[in-house]
Amino acid sequence: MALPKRQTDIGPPKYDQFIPPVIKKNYGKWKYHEVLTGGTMVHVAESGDTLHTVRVASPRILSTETIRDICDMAERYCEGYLRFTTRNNVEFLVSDKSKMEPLLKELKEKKYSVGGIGPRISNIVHTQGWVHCHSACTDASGMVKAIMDDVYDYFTTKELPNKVRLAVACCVNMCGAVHCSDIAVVAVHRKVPTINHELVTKVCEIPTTVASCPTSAIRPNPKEKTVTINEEKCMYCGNCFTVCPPIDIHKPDEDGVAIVVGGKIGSLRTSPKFSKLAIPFFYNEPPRWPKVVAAVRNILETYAKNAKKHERVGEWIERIGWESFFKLTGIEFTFQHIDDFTFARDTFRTSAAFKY
Amino acid sequence: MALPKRQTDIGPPKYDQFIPPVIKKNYGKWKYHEVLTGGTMVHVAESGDTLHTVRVASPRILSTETIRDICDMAERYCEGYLRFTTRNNVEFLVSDKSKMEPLLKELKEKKYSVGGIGPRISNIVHTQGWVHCHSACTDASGMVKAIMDDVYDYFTTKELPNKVRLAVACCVNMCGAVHCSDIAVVAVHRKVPTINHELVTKVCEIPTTVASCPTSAIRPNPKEKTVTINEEKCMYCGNCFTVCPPIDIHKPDEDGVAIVVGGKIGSLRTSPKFSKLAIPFFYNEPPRWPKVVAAVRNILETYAKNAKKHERVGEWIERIGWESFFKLTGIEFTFQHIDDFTFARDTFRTSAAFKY
Amino acid sequence: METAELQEKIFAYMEKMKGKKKLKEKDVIKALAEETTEAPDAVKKALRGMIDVGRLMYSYGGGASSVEIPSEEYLREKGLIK
Amino acid sequence: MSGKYKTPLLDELEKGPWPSFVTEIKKAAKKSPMADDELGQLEKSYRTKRGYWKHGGIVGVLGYGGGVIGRYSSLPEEFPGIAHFHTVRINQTSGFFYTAEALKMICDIWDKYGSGLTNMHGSTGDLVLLGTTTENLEAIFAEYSSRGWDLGGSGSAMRTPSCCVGPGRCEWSNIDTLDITYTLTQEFQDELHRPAFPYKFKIKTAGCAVDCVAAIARADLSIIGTWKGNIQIDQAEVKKYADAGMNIQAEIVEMCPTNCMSYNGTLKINDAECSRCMHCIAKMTKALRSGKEKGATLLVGSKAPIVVGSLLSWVIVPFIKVDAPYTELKDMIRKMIGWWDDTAKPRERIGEVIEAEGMRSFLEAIGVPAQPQQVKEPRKDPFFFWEESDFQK
Amino acid sequence: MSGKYKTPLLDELEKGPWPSFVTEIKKAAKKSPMADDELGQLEKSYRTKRGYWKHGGIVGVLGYGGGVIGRYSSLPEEFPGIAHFHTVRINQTSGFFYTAEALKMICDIWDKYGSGLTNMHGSTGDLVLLGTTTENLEAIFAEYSSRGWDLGGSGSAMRTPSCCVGPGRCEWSNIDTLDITYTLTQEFQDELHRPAFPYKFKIKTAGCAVDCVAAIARADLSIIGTWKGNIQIDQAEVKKYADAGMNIQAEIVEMCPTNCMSYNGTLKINDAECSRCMHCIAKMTKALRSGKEKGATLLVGSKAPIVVGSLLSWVIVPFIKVDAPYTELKDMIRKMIGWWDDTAKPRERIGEVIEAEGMRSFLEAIGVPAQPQQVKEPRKDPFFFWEESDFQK
Ligand code: SRM
Ligand code: SRM
Ligand code: SRM
Ligand code: SRM
Ligand code: SF4
Ligand code: SF4
Ligand code: SF4
Ligand code: SF4
Ligand code: SF4
Ligand code: SF4
Ligand code: SF4
Ligand code: SF4
Repeated sequence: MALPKRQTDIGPPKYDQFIPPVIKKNYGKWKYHEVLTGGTMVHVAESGDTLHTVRVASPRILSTETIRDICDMAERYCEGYLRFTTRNNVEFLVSDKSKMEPLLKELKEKKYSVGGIGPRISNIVHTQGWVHCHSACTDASGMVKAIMDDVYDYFTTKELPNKVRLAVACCVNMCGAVHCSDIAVVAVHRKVPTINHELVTKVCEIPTTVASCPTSAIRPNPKEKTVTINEEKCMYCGNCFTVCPPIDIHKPDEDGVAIVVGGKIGSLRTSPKFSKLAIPFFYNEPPRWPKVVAAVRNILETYAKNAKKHERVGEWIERIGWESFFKLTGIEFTFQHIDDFTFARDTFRTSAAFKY
Repeated sequence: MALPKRQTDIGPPKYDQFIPPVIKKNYGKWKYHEVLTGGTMVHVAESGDTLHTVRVASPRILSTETIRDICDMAERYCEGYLRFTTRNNVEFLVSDKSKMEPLLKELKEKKYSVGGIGPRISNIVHTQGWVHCHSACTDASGMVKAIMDDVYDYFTTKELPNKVRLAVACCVNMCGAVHCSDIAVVAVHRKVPTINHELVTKVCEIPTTVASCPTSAIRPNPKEKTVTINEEKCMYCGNCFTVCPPIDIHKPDEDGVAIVVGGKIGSLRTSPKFSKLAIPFFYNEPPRWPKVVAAVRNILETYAKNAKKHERVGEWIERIGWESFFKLTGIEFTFQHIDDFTFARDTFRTSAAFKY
Repeated sequence: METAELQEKIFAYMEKMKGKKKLKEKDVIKALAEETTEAPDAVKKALRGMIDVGRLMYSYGGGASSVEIPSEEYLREKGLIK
Repeated sequence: MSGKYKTPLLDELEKGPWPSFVTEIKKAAKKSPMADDELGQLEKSYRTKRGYWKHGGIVGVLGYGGGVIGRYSSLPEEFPGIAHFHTVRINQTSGFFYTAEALKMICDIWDKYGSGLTNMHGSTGDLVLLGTTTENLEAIFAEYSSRGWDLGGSGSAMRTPSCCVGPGRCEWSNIDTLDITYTLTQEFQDELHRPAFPYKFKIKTAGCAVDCVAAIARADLSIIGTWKGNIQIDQAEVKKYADAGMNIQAEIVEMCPTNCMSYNGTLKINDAECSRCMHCIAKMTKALRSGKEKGATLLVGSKAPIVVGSLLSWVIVPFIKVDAPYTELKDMIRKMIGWWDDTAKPRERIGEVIEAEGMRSFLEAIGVPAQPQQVKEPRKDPFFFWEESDFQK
Repeated sequence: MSGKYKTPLLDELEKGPWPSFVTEIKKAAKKSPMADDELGQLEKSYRTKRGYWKHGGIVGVLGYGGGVIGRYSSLPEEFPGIAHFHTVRINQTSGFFYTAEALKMICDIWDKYGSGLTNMHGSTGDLVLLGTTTENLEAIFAEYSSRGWDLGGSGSAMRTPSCCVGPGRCEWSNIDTLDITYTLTQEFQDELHRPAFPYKFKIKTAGCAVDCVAAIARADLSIIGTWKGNIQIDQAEVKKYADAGMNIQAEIVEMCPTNCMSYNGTLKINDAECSRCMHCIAKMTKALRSGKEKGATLLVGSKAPIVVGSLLSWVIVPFIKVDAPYTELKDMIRKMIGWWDDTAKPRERIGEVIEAEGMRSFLEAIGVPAQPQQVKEPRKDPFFFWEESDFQK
């Protein structure tokens, strides 16, 4: 069968074809919203019109079969309109309030998870992992599933002091926004990569490879047309592997994940914050990473118990001080916690006032 | 006349020979103090004993004649006991309360300045300047005199929200603690140094000279046994001049001073802070640097008018935000204010929330 | 090794290095400890003996201190030669 | 054809209430041998604790330099179905709005040429189609593009811009995030499809400082809506919040970062001191509305930690008007990219270059003056540069 | 012999209420031609806006490597009196306590050999004698040392330790600053007089976190007194402050950085949360006293901005007991210096070396474990090192 004629540089279709009439009418004229349940809310326009939203969890990896099922429901209850969120949930856009009940009923029957709205946990931002990425040092989707199963109540119903944004990065490239998450898991290597010199000579550009190393650990070996790594300096970032795959960073038995906490994105109350190291290492324990899951829950619950209303994890920690965070969570403080990267200096304590 | 026999490695005499009996008796057993006037206070011991202190301004450069005069007064009113403070004031240690009045009277007659205690300005920390240092890019003593004459009331009587620590550094070596002062003046060069190549060859170690440059602006010129400076990179710190004097950094018509603000030392309330750039440049205008004096007063009075009680300059600025500091003081913000040194990154604003 | 002998070796080393490199006390101690297999502390003591009598001296320049063979001017000033 | 593999480890991840990606892969595997081999290889990864993917090989569609990520199993004999397993990035709609009809069309084509697996969505924003072969790429492109859908970005290029839902469904949006994103995506078609930059360049647009698209953390250019003028207060609604049990003093007034609010029955705001942080508005949405003059703050430079450490975007233009046709915004972006392109070493992001060259160089190139809003605090060390132009003043 | 020079510019600086250094120089100039030439050269500096000093030339006393700063006029023909104008640094007493008798003796000798000008005191702490010639140095040293006064430090050596007045006259001192300073000065006599370090090393001791000697900003080792245990509250005195008009809520409770205080007639402190910042104690000295178990925090690394930018000292040992004979403290200092001496390049201060080598290397060398008190916050980027020893755990 002949292919249709390709077009180039047309960009995406314009959004206005995909927004329901109630949005078109009230575009930019919303007045307020109300959170109705853990997974539903209503937006009220200046005109008085309302738009109900039902948010449904997604594993982000979706089969066409599931997408079709979702579309079918959108057709039944939303005149075919739906959207996805920036955290990869599905949102049913219900213009006709009376459709809410039957939609929620069908979702319940089909075991879709409704939630993620308000001061709760929403979907975990994560990326490819072993499912698709050559750089992965853990699996993202599996870890996400294991954690979300465990904190599920906080997605559907239970409230927290404020939203808690979780993320999983399957390597230090951090394709999500792990570096600014309330609680996040980031996969890390702990050993200097092994070099397949023959292949390096064949497939790698030596200057690019040398330049790729943030700590200047890589030196060229022009005689052998390969490179060497200064073990003292290597911090296992894997950047060399990205530009030159024969430098193998993967060590299944020594790879694993770290947990970072206290990041945020929004400028509400306090400035956006980077996440900081809480726990430097757990071994990969597929399929369910029980220790990681327990550690996330411990931090989450310590936060839930101690933070003030509206305080994000990072705001809570900064109020009580990191020394108290380690005490309250019972997490051990190690040499790995002390920064030794470019900005280490600014993390050292320069005050005689601190808590024991 | 034969010299007495020298001794080595004896260290300083032990302090206990110099403290008055009331201190010996109540050593480490003071209970509280009360500030009586801008320049007098009383310390009360657990035993009930009291020690009165009269603090007197000093230009730090003291002739032996003046020291003798001070000593004479100490003998008359303090059984010979006196001390100097860490900011170079003189303190008369009065054990017998009845001596206070006559001491103050004599001081007044002799035009000594009593003050510096409590929420006021005390002596300006400063160092050698043109009086003695080869590195000086301004005179410290003269600037101090000019500023203190102007803010004199704040030394003797008038109160401020809290102590205001002033400092003057006669070059970026900063032999005082200018880098953590409420308001400070630091002398800066603005032009790349001129090199006397012949002399460089004679008196300088090339590798040390090259290494001395913080921005790697200096390259060796091995052929001519001298060095060259990359003008783009030089930030006029003068460090090369310190290790190799034939690299002359002094440009009398382009040298001058900058004003930095908001530093503090103590850990009370907020952590110690570095001072930050407020005004990048004033020409040297000896003998009285009128523009510098006016600028210091402007900052001081804006602080006095706007800060809360107990707030230090830096605490006040951080509460209102630097953007408000520049607005309230009417100081112009320039490219020089934006950091481009090692830690520039941490000074860039990473939040959508700021004041206009 | 006798202190005097060690001191001669130190002096010889200082002469050899003269004008080549500014030596910190530590550089001298290290070099001689290596050369003579004497303990660093012994070298330090011998060195100090030499400095105390003006055979060697401390110098300062470019922000850092070093050890040097004294100039005649210095010795004269200290009354060690006429 | 599915079920070739026993997957005891992955099966564990079908248990529990959260939707299972394993179930999704199994669903696709019912129809696609590629998806089935994906499942098999993934089970192996779970057993051995390592991935089995290679990159390398140049894949793409004719004339474009991006939009497809080439990926190959390193065990092609064991898992022949995924010997090739490339992803195709399709430009999403602004705000991720779809109709069922459009999505089903996308699914139909994908079932025909690919594994039947997707990512809704990729982290940059694209609709990601997960797993196809080199030979199918041109067909896929023809099918989608003929129906009005183009490829997204990859490589050293402009990447697909993305945004929050904005005026589509949010009462706080100060700017038309959807339209800005659509317009910029169209404006930079060439830059998106033909990688000519030193490295990637990402644009994200949020309607307000809440930043629901994480623009400030993961976009070379972060456009964030804001306002000038006073926050509008509806005191009757304030009272309702109080009546409903909100502790306005503790939850609002004391959490205001600038301490510019006070409350005793009526709520007062000293707007001159307000930093427009959005806290009070977000927590009392019925009572408070932002000021009337709308615009955006432009921030530049955020990125992930490799190589120099994570960056958040830096305020460059504190306030700019952004109304259609966005001429000023487009010009500004072209100036930014122009400077970066001229100055960067390969694989250097714009934030890294600004840091290396100094903020001044960048600001002068784009014609923006120094302003206190650009910094948290002025420099500390007295080592600052002067240029000849400064002496002429 | 004074009055050789007309000094119209400097004369301006004799006007006004603040004591004038010009007057001091003139006083000295009445007796000393050196001081008079100093005056003349200074007037010239005021006219031409530049200094006329050279360093270079080796000056000092036999056997010592420091304590004298060699200084020469670069205009010796014009100002022959200051052709040599060296400073002599005399070790001050702990806390700068003197008797008139001792000071007069110091003056007498100085009038005999020098310019009659002094700095009371130098910024490091020494009693600085300003201006003498090379040939007088041995005599000056013999005169002072025979009377019990030794030289201070200069060059790549331990510098004269210094401290706040502490238990001598301050109710807040947690440690014996005077005795610690005296003891350490004695302990490090060799290091002080014979420069064997990579660069200078300064020690300053403050009795509490108020830090009246600026230890945290200008000492390689900052020793700051602190306590464990509860702040002792005298409620009757609290009441008196309130009665006298202090707004305890605003001035104390709300300014407490840890929010661990509350007040409603009685003052309460949740001591577990207190960071011992000293604010409340300083502002209510009659009502509050620090906890009973005394000790110090050791911080390391502060210095002026050249070369890597200003540093404040970093917490290394959060709490250490410091009681005479200070064995533990001395050992700790020797370990710190030892590591630095082994590791530093020439002219590298200890703080710079810690930064370059990483905190771990330093902590391991001195046998101090990692503790959250050492950091403001843990690292952010996920690039951290592992050592073999970590795997054995
Ligand atoms: C749908 C979505 C935008 C989109 O274009 O897709 C969205 C929608 C809304 N956000 Fe958001 N936010 C969305 C991602 C974000 C993000 C980005 C992210 O998570 O990566 C953030 C930044 C998080 C951070 O700071 O780290 C975000 C921080 C907020 C906040 C700030 C919470 C705080 O106090 O720190 C609010 C205000 C609030 O909750 O009071 C908010 C409020 C809202 C409101 C109420 C805005 C409105 O009036 O419509 C929307 C529904 C609230 C809800 O879900 O609870 N939204 N929101 C995103 C939903 C993601 C999801 O599936 O869960
Ligand atoms: C005498 C002296 C110590 C010495 O050993 O010489 C001293 C003595 C006292 N200081 Fe100080 N401080 C002295 C230098 C300092 C310094 C160091 C400096 O200026 O370089 C600081 C740190 C400044 C900073 O943080 O930048 C300092 C910050 C304080 C503070 C903290 C003020 C604040 O709230 O930030 C207090 C507490 C107070 O005033 O409430 C204090 C309190 C005191 C008390 C009340 C302590 C006491 O109970 O005896 C003493 C008299 C107070 C006064 O002068 O107002 N002293 N004081 C120093 C006098 C210098 C002078 O001549 O003016
Ligand atoms: C597909 C996606 C993850 C996902 O599952 O969603 C992704 C996948 C990859 N990213 Fe990414 N990045 C993706 C969004 C991001 C983001 C988030 C964003 O754009 O908002 C980031 C952080 C923000 C940033 O740009 O810094 C991100 C930071 C990186 C980096 C680090 C770049 C840096 O400058 O630090 C790399 C490394 C590189 O470029 O060599 C990288 C590289 C990669 C590569 C191409 C790895 C490689 O070298 O081949 C991954 C291909 C995986 C695969 O198997 O398909 N990816 N990557 C995202 C793109 C989908 C889309 O188009 O929508
Ligand atoms: C005399 C004194 C200033 C004063 O008037 O009080 C002084 C004077 C000099 N200092 Fe200083 N420093 C003096 C205390 C300081 C301090 C403050 C302190 O010790 O508390 C500092 C800042 C703290 C620090 O150590 O970082 C200080 C930081 C410097 C520096 C920068 C060192 C650095 O690592 O950044 C230099 C440059 C150098 O060493 O080459 C320096 C160099 C100098 C030299 C030796 C300049 C030179 O290269 O020849 C000055 C000799 C001036 C002269 O004409 O006598 N001086 N110097 C102070 C010593 C008197 C004393 O012994 O009591
Ligand atoms: S974070 Fe790393 S492993 Fe995960 S998708 Fe991005 S590049 Fe691949
Ligand atoms: S893993 Fe990172 S640090 Fe180690 S050699 Fe490779 S690029 Fe350098
Ligand atoms: S600050 Fe500079 S000019 Fe002033 S005394 Fe110190 S080194 Fe000399
Ligand atoms: S003045 Fe400073 S920056 Fe310039 S060349 Fe000399 S050492 Fe380098
Ligand atoms: S960023 Fe602001 S405008 Fe956009 S969805 Fe979030 S709250 Fe609404
Ligand atoms: S927007 Fe933020 S800064 Fe402005 S009044 Fe509200 S809470 Fe305060
Ligand atoms: S530092 Fe503390 S103990 Fe020392 S004088 Fe100041 S307030 Fe008193
Ligand atoms: S010492 Fe500081 S932290 Fe402790 S109670 Fe007092 S004010 Fe609060």
